[in-house]
Amino acid sequence: MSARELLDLVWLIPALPLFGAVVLLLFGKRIGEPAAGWLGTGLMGLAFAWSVVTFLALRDVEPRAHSYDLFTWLPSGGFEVKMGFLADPLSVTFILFVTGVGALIHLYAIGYMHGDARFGRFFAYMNLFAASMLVLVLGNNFLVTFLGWEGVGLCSYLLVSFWFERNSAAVAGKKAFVTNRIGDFGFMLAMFLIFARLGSLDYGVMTEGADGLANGTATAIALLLFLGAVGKSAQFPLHVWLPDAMEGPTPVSALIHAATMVTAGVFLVARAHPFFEASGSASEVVAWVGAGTALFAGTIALVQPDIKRVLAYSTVSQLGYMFLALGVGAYGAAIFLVVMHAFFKATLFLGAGSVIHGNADNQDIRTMGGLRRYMPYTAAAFIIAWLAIAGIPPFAGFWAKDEVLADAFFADQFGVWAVGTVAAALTALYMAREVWLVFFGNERFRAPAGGDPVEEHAEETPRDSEEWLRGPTVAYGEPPRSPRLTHDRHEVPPTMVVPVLVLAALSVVGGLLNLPFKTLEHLGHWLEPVFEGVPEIEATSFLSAARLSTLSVFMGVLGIAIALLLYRRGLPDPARDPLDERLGVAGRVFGHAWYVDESIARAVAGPGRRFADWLNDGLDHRGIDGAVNGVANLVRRTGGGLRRVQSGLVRNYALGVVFGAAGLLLFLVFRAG
Amino acid sequence: MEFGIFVVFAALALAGSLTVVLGHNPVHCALGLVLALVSVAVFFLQQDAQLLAAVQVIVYAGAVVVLFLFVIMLLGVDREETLHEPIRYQRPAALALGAIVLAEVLFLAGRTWATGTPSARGPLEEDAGYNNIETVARTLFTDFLWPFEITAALLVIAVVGGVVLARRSGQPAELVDEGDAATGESGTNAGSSPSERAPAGGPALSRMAPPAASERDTEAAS
Amino acid sequence: MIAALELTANHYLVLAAVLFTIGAVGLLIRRNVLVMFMCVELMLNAANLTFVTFARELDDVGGQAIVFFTLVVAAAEVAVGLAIIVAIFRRRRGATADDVHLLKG
Amino acid sequence: MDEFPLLTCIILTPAVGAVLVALTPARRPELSRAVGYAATAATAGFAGYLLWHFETGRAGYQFVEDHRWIGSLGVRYLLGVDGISLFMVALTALLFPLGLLASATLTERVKAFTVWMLILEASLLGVFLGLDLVLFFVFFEIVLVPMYFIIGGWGHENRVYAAIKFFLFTMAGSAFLLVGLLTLAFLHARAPGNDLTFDLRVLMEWAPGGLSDGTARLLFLAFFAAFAVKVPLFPLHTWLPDAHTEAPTAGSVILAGVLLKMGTYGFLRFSLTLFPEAAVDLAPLLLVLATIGITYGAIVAAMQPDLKRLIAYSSVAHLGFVVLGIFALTTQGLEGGLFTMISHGLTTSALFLLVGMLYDRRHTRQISDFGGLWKSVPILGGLFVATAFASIGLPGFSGFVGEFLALLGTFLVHRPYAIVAAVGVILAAVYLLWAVQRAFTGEPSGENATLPDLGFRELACVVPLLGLSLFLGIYPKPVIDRVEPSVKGIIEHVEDHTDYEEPAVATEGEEAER
Repeated sequence: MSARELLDLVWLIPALPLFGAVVLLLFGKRIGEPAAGWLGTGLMGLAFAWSVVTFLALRDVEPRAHSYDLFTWLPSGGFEVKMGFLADPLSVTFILFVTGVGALIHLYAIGYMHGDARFGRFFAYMNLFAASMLVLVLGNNFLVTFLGWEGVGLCSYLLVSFWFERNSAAVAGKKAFVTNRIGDFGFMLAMFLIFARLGSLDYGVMTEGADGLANGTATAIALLLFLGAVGKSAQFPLHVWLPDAMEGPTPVSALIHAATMVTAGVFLVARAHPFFEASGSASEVVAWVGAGTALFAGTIALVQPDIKRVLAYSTVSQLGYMFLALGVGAYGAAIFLVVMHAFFKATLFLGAGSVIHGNADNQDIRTMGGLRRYMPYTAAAFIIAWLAIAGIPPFAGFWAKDEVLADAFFADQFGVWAVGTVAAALTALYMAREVWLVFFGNERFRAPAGGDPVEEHAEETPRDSEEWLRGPTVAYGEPPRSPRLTHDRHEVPPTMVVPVLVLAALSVVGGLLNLPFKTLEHLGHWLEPVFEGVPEIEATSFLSAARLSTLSVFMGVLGIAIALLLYRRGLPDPARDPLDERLGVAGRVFGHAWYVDESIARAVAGPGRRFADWLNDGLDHRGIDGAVNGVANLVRRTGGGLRRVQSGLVRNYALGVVFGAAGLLLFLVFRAG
Repeated sequence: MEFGIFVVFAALALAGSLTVVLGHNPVHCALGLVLALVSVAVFFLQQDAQLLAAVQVIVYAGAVVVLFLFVIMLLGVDREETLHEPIRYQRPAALALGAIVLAEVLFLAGRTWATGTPSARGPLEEDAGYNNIETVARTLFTDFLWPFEITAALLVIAVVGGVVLARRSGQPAELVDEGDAATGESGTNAGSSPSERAPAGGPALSRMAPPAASERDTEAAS
Repeated sequence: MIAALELTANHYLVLAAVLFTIGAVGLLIRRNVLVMFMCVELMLNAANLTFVTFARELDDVGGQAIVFFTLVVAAAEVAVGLAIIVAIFRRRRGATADDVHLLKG
Repeated sequence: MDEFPLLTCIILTPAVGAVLVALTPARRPELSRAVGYAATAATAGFAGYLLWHFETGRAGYQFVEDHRWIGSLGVRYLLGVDGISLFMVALTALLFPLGLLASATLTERVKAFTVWMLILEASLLGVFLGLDLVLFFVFFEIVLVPMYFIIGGWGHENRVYAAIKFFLFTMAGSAFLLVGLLTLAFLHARAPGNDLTFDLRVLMEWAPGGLSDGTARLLFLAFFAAFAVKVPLFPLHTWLPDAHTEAPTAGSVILAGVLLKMGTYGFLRFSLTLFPEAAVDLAPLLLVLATIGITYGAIVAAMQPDLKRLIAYSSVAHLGFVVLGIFALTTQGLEGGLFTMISHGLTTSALFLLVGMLYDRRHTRQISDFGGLWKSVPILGGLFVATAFASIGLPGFSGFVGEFLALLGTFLVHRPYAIVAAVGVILAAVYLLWAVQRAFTGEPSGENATLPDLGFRELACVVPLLGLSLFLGIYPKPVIDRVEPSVKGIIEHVEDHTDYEEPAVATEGEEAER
């Protein structure tokens, strides 16, 4: 089997999880609890293995891109789209970490979803998601990517509203899908424009034809694609769905809303970089939206009480960094950050999942504290990932974020670089706050001082109890929820701890992939052929690069220091958060996510609904239907009126006859006259 | 001389017709009608239509008017009648329309809009031995044979109709007094019979058409 | 001078028109059914007169033949009309044209 | 063509079936139902045979049957099928057996119901196969009668009003159609050297040249009136929600699945071919109405309390895409329109079947009465959500292929309309998912908790439709290949007779500034 033949089987990678999804969807119940989980995880493992094989095959193939068409999908006149897959460095990088992290999260989910009524169906959706993501990444033209794009949107809907008994989960699922759909609207228009101008949606055609396009067209295409990316990667203003998507089970948050789906936007912009290069101004927009979102999300995360909400806004913020990198043209750095982010954010989410699982489904960090004594391994993994995301060397986060900021600086985008640096400090601050409140400080989950001890309870809240139905997510401004007291917190079973530890390890060693020294930039060289049209960003000198690194480390340490200062002993009173008080009004604004979500909701509910009501009731019911019934009544009334002419009096009729005769003669008079 | 006769009989015809229209007593009307008919017969004579004059006098003046008188006497309506007119707009409208029609006809008569081409029926005036009856008879039994036979059938029908209508129906037809007993003279319309509801369309359709309001006869005064 | 006036067809036509109008007006004015009948007869006669005048004017015997037919029709009409009137009168005393309005819309 | 009168067979089988059912004793409904199944199955068999023997590459009419019908008026019994009508016939033949299967729970007057359904099938097939204007018009009118009785006889509370409204709306429209086609035929007959004929092929060649612009436009509007009511296009659509809500399940399935396509089929078959000049001039009007239909239909659908009315308004939106595609006059546009006609037939019929099954269980259609159905009846819930996504136009289902091509086709020629219409993609997700959220998620309470899930019969109705939609979503090539020659034929016909040129697709690389 030569390398080329191996690469022809690249379609196997999405096919494996797809097969798993179909099997689990149809026979999930019968396969039963752990088996369904192992089947799902196994198939993901196989997909990962095949990805590695593809990676190795691609390494010794020149040029490093291999496209394979399965069949003709849409043959319509001049418009020809094939269901084809493209294995090139960019897509292989993505499939590696998607299947890798995905397999680990599947393994974790076996433990997490223990005892769920729809266990089999959960893994069916997870596998379907993986398949869609792989199709998205491996597609060799925009339409196949779009197929995967909507597929992940569907799975995100299904998985977020997985526990659909809970109304908030159902609403969150719908919101996620609709917001993504707004992004897809942009993606579709971009595809139309591409076809109208280039005659085909293939990536190959794009790379050659892109620079031939007029600047205006290239900018339009780029911005429309970016609109799609903003919808999918939850950038401002379409970020509203991600925090609500935390309603889904934690493995879903980890896989979809941290590691894979949200990075689809980054992939799309990276894949369509020729358009962005051709337009120039579009990249400006990308950079500034990225930086803006990074800062914006960072501020909101500062005061969130819910363990998963903090991580959600942190994801939005980190994605902002990736778009910042793409905007300044540092595509390699962006991909590097994507991979590193997948590692440490998955660790954080899975860690949070373990905390919730072992903490009787309570997600309110204000009533936790000192859990490191009860969950040592989870605590260790969480702390490692925290240091990584805060950008403390030698962890992976430092190398990735530092490179992004350095590239921004050396690409003379100082404004964006400044915003990024400030955001880095915020990241360190809110992550440190979360770690300290959860794992260190006073144990606030004990019986409140002086209160009667909360009675003994079963391990977790039963699935459809009223309290469970209210949903665990704690919004900003809610009073702290004290968990039901169980016997002391305990470590989660090994199937959950092992993936977390593996991911934590990856967060440590991940940096080796792309150290900023010439010979050690493996990922950069690996992605070279994909982005060869892009000008290389060179550091002016080693000294300036070193100075930048120390500055970013300093920002990280500064954030951590502030957090330590505020939360060294945990929270004396769970209801009062010192950081929130110091921020005062700003704290409330941050807490309500700058009122973006609420104002949209009010707009849609208020005038939006009234307009729809008017359309339905006013125009449709009364207007058009009224007109139709009006015609019917008109006919009836005129009929009634005419009826009276038949008065029954013979002499009236005679009069009518003579009148007619007179008229006739009159006509003859005029005619003869 | 010719013209003198015309003037005299024209005046008589007009007088007759006016008595028909304005006579209080139906008998006077009948007599007025006779006068009119006879004067028209004279005009027929003046215009060489001797057969028609004769037929006119015999059939019309003789049979028809006599029949009228007979019916008047039979029904005992030979009493004086007041020419009261209940319907407000009837009389003025009638007069107006009459005037208009007359004016139009006279105006049109002035124009020779009639085609004026002699029809192909055959000349009225042949040679000296002209005999009106013979000519009319010949056309009747040649060109107009088919209509002639139809009129025969018409007359038969009329006779049968007359007999059937006048026959006393099986059960004695009691005098049905619709509504109040007010006689025609009082002028108010006889009590209006309640106009029955618009017949409801088949049951399946009944709820379809919004229920036809049973309209009271708006004119009925009482 | 009376003789001097030439007797032309128009005289007859004018007279027929006047007679016809009087008949029509009578039909509209009178409420007694019988008198209305007579007015109809009058109108028919006016028409006959016109026919005869044109028969002589256009030298065409057809006119007279038609008069013959109108006569027949008039006769038939009177017969049936009077029968109806008798039937109505048998039902109701002294009905005028206005009382008979059962056939109302 | 070969001598075996296949098309006549296709039309006659249901008609004969109707007669046979009429003969079955009323006391034994299962017998009439059995004969009904047999007749529809036979028709489906013939349709399958037709599909199998349809030559893919040929543009012209196939299996043509041409006999004299009314000699004096030059009306011929002329049947023919081509790419455009092929899949409409197939769809009809598919939906009727499923419709009858779905109305197995019907109890009163089964015999009459089956008779009407079979007559409806025969007349519908006639509409799609008739190539003689008068023959088409006759079938076009006959369709009304059975549909009226089906809605009026077996519908729900307000059925009589809905049936009358449906009947009058369509009748008013078709009155113009009759006048239009007669004027056309007589104008053609008056032209020197022509004789009186209603043969579409002859008129198609003569009309574009023979008619003056003004007359062509008037005739186009006459045809437009009848077809616009049927589509339904924006202002003339108010009969649809009533007819759908009050019709029995099988009635709604056929009404949505096939009857709505008569309008768009009419546009394609008659309006574009007979009056190309007027079609090009009035295209903006149609595009505006279609775009309004898409957005207006979607917004109003969101506001419907009744699930069936919601799906009815969604049909207005979907058909808006079809008209958008057709009057974009590009290959992609027409093919997108045609494909949406087929896919809408599949997905919306499935939705109506599911709502019918819900009605059989809960005897209500109000969304507020439902809740948590996904938990109490997982199979029905799962299928409904899947069909909802197919209807929204999720890639992988047939809905996406149709809508994408239609929008693409419109984008090439009339960019603003495509952009506004593309918003429909978002609105579709909004109203359907909102309905799913209100009806299917949450905790099932009261009656919703204890509902029996789908039986085998019910599954047999819905799964084939959804399966076909999925198959056509992944592999639409066979359908598009059969449709393409006819579509190209129409566009060339329009291009020959007008100064309209389909924009050549930009070849790779160079900037195709139109």
